[in-house]
Amino acid sequence: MKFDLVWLIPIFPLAGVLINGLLGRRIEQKNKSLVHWIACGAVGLSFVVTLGLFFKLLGLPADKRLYDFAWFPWISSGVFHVGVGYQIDPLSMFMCMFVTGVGFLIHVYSIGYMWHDEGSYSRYFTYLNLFMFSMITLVLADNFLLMFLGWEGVGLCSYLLISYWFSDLANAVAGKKAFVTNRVGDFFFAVGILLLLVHLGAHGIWSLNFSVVFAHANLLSPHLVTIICLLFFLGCTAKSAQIPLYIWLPDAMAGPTPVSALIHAATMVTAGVYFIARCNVLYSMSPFAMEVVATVGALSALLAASIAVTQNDIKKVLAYSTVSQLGYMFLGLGVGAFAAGLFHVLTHAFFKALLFMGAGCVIHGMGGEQDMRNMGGLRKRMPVTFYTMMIATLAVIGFPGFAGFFSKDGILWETFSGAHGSYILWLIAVLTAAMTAFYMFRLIFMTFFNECRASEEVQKHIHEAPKTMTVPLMVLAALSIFGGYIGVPESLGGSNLVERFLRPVFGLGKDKLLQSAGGPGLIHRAVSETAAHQSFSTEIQLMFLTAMMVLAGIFAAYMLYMKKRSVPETLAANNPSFYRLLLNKWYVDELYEKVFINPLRSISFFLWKGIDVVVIDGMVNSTAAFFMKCGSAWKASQSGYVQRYAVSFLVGVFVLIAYYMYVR
Amino acid sequence: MGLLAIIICGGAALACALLVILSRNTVHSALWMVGNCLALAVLFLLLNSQFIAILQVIVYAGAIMMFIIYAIMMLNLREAGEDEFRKSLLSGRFIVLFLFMICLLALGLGLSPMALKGEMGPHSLAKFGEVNLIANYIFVQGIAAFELVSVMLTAAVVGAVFLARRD
Amino acid sequence: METLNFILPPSNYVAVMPQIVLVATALIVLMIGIFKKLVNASVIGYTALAGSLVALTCVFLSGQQAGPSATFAGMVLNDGFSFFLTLVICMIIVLTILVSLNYGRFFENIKSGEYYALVLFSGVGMIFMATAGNLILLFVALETMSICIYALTGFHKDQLRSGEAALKYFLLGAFGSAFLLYGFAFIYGATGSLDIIKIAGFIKSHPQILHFKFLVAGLVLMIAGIGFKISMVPFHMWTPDAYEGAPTSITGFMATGVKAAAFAALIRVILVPLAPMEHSWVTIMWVAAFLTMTVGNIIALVQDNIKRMLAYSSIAHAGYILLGFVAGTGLAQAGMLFYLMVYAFMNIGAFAVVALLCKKGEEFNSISDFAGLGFKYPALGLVMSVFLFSLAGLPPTGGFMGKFYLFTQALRSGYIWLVVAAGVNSVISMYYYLRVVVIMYFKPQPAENAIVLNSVSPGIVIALAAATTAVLIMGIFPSYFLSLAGNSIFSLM
Amino acid sequence: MNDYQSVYLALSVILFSIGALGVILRKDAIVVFLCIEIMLGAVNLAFVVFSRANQSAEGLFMVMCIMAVAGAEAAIGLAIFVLLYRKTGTINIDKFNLLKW
Repeated sequence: MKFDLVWLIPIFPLAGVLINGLLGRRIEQKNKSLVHWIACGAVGLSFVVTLGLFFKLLGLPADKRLYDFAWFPWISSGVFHVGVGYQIDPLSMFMCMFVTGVGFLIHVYSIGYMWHDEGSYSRYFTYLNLFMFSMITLVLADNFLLMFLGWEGVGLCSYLLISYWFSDLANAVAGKKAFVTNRVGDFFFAVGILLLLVHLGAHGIWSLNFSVVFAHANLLSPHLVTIICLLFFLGCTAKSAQIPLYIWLPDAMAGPTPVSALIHAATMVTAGVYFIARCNVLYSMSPFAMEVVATVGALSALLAASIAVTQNDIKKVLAYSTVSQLGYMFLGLGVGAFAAGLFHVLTHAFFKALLFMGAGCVIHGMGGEQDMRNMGGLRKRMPVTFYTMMIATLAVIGFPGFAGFFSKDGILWETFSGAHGSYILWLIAVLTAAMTAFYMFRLIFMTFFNECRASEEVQKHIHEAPKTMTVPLMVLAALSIFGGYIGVPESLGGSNLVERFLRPVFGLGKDKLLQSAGGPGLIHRAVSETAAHQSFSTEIQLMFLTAMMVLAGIFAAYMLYMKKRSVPETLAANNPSFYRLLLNKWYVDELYEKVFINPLRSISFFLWKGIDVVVIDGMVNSTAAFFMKCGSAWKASQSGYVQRYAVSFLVGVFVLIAYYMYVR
Repeated sequence: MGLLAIIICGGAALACALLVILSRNTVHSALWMVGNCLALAVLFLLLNSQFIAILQVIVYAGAIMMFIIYAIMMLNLREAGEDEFRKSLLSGRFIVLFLFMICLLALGLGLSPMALKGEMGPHSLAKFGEVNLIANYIFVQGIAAFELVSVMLTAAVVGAVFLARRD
Repeated sequence: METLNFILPPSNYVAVMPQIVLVATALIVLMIGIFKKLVNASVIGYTALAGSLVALTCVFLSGQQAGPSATFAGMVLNDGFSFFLTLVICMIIVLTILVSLNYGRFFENIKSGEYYALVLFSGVGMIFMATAGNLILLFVALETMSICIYALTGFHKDQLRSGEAALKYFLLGAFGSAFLLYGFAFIYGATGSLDIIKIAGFIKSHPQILHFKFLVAGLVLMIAGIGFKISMVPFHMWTPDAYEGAPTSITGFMATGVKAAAFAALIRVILVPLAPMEHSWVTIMWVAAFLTMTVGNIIALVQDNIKRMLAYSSIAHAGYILLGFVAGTGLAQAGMLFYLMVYAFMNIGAFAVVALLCKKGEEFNSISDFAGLGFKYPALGLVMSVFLFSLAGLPPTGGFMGKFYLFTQALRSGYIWLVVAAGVNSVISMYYYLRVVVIMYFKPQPAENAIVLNSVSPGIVIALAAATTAVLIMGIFPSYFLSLAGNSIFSLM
Repeated sequence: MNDYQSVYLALSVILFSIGALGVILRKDAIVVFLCIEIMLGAVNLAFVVFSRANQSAEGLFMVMCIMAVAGAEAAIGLAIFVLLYRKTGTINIDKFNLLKW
């Protein structure tokens, strides 16, 4: 398989979009199952192609793993050219692998989940395929602009899918919230791209290609790089739900559960992580920006975990957990552990998708119930769901031996020992790990153990999900266990394949890779390779400490939600203000409402009633009226008499000739 | 002598042209037009272009004008109501405009000196306008245009037959 | 008397293959028309379609030839510019025939052999106009095209409007070509040749000729004559009447093919031999561009007849294209060709949609009749919206990119106020284009006013799909087409 | 050599202008068409004059083409007039005023 076939990867989902989008309604009437065959088949083919290219990439020596496939020119305006092109390197293939793989599983799962839904089946799969197309474009693009197209595309699909059941007002509002929040971030992101273009253009580099930009990054002043990095990061906080723009993600759970699994857990929200990893050259030049990334990541992790502790909606808990885990990834990026952060992206995709899909099975089985206080005892009724979710939970809390353990450990260790790390951040991360264990087991205990608290009516209907839903669960469960073993750290006798695979893309490795591909050398102040492995024993001790914290978290959850189930209520009753603070998510939404939204709303109300209606509309309307009058008057010149037309012709000729003969 | 001939023939052409637009009867207009064609033919002869002069008489005066007169007869258009015509003549704004324009053009163009001569003149003045020269041009250099003229005439016939056909 | 012996000039018949094919097809179609009683009527249309497709294929095949060259003793130029325009014109012919195949159900006349033969003959004229290297051929080609179009305009013999349109177009067209000829005569008098390349050489070697009155008068009269065909203000008056009266399939043909050929002739004549006279014609073009787009847009604002509205809008588009002459950069001239191509697709598409609909078995033309169409025929509404968006110059359509290139280049050349005027004009035009979209989607369809579309043939579906795709592709991936246009302009120099 | 070319050209210009004047004054379509023919005649005169001055046959060939075109235009034009006359009984061009504004 040749690398030039990379265009096939995005083309399949696009074909799916076109077929289902244009003819979907007819196909659905004729044969409903054809719709999902097309959609799943498209993503499946993409996955197969990705797999082929991935193994071809593996077959190459590490310093030759860079291929830029320039497909066709897209925009050219003078010296500025942007093409549609795809870049194949370890990072993009790494992302593409799990995006298409997990995406395929979730497509399959969607068949079972959406089959009985009243909405338009083809519309759902069209959006889902469009999302896959955008996401693949995002990760494979070889320039900022094409990536931004994918970036906007995934945002659009997210919006469309959150408000998929748009007849319900709350869903529409949630979609709007996600859209507006993302717009805020995208604005800064776009400003960042423009700054980059303008300032590189000042040096004669009119290009937005990743390799060209990074090779010439040394031309930019350090302050400018910091500003650009921070603007990019602000964009990433919106897409990847970090402080301060995380508020849309929990509300985004209004969409169908497979959507939450695919977009709001496994793939789209990791776009920010991917982007910062892609721009590691720029970030390496700005230690301050790195610190900001790390701090924001750690704080988001802690904040989201603390909120998750009190939530009762099963999907909200998972949503906050996602925010928290994304915080870990940013923490990893911020301390310079790009590979570890991306490894966590991978494992997180497996177990978080699994958790959401499990939750989807539960919700499906309970007839749409999402409140955990009305669940319980589902262990017997839904064994597959229970066991797979249990595995995912152990993975997410970083239980030794499961996928999350290895990836989380990588981040924690780098935070502790890395050049940019600090003990405070490490402490926050470990505390968050304990809280994660607590709230995840709280979820498990409340959902699957004890007696069932649902009404009689609902209880009768509880059933295990169909095969199309459970098979993906099992696949992902296996991945949640074994997926971690590709990145076993060296301190535990592994060889950390992930880090080794990705190393060419990061830091100094990037330099060599570009040179071997014929590009110019990078001249940037790259961070030195992460600090030499001080001592494996320290790492193992820290691992042990973390594991202990996790166990403590599990134990606390066991005590509070299995043994003494009255305690949580008394706790809540004794500390009402604190409990309410957590339950209401630290009042962040309300704060935003007061500080940003209300003033903006009153300003815009004024602009609307005061400026727009009176001044602008008045101007526009009178201008329009003026031109209409002109038109009506002018129309009369078209009198219908052919000789008047001839006169007009003659006058034109006469004026021109007289001007040129006698005036000039 | 030459100038006198030019003035006589040119005056005849101009007079015929004016009479074309001034006569009330359409048939008269057409006949004055024939006169104009003949006067032009004499002018062509004075310019040593015998072949063109012959064509002018045969094709223009002979064929096209007869065709037009035939059409006038067929449509039975002797007397068109020309009241507005008189009125607009009296109002005179067009006349004023046009006399002005004619003066300007005649002064500006007609009486301005000729250009530098073209450098393609091995032929003597006497041979200019002979059928040899023209035929050579038509069938050697102008073959593409000549062929396209045939296409154009075919198209014109097809279109005219379709439009005028009674069905 | 010496005997005549002609040595035919070396002629590259491959270069004129599309024209030969079109003429042959026209003659075959005429023959079939004679035996109308014996064969199915649709055979005529499909023969014409097949012939035009063969011609299109010939264009593609001959397009690979290397380097610009002249054949037929310099009468026919075979360069990138000819290739580009021949391609565009052949596509216009194919689309027109596809539209006509369906439009024939309104009017029996359209099904006749004469109709298709005239369309093909005028196509031959258009192609020769775009490829002519000699003003004689240019004039004969222009007349071939015009005479066919005069007849086609009057093709609805049972409608007085059609005849009236033909009368007006014919009288003004003949009047205009007299001026064009006078212009040619003066250019001939000034430079001693009618061959474009020789004229260019003469002007280059005798720069003092540039201020010579004959040449200036020739330039002005010639711009007036060709400006008549591209409906440049103030030579535009025939446009709305002729467009409205003509059969809708022909209106699309006139609006695109005639304009493309006339612009090709203007570009060839202005930019090759008369480029040194830039200081003279830029002023004309400046004023003409401004007037043309303003007059077209403002009068289009108050139209209720869709064909008439599109006619005025086509005047306005000619104004936008004229900006390319004003800007004068190579990219701007490429932008003109790019715009011509987009314009061909979007305009013929819009007219095809109009030709497709009927009301109580009759053609209708009122914009208000479009009410509710967007929901009754979603695909048709979508397609029409794409064309209208493109005409209005909204992204991501080709119309936007065309305007973008022309406006930015004019700006770069320093014509700020002209570009401001063009921008204001675009905003005005948005109003009347989007009004149609609004009516299609936001006005309910009145019960008694049932617009229907019946007997949709696969041909028209292909035509509409192709035009829509082309408009969108040219909007999203403009570089390929721009570089094609740029190469063709480059080969002209 | 330069025998009275200015006179010929002035004649041609005046003839052309008279033709144009007729086009915008006369209401009878056939006379309007005749006036267009007068204009073409003036153009022919100019071409012959220039052709002789330039000593080239190009202009003469152009004149022939113009004659052919005049013939073709006459055919189409008269067909249109006949068509309209059958419908309305007149070819006064001011009577054809359906299409306007």
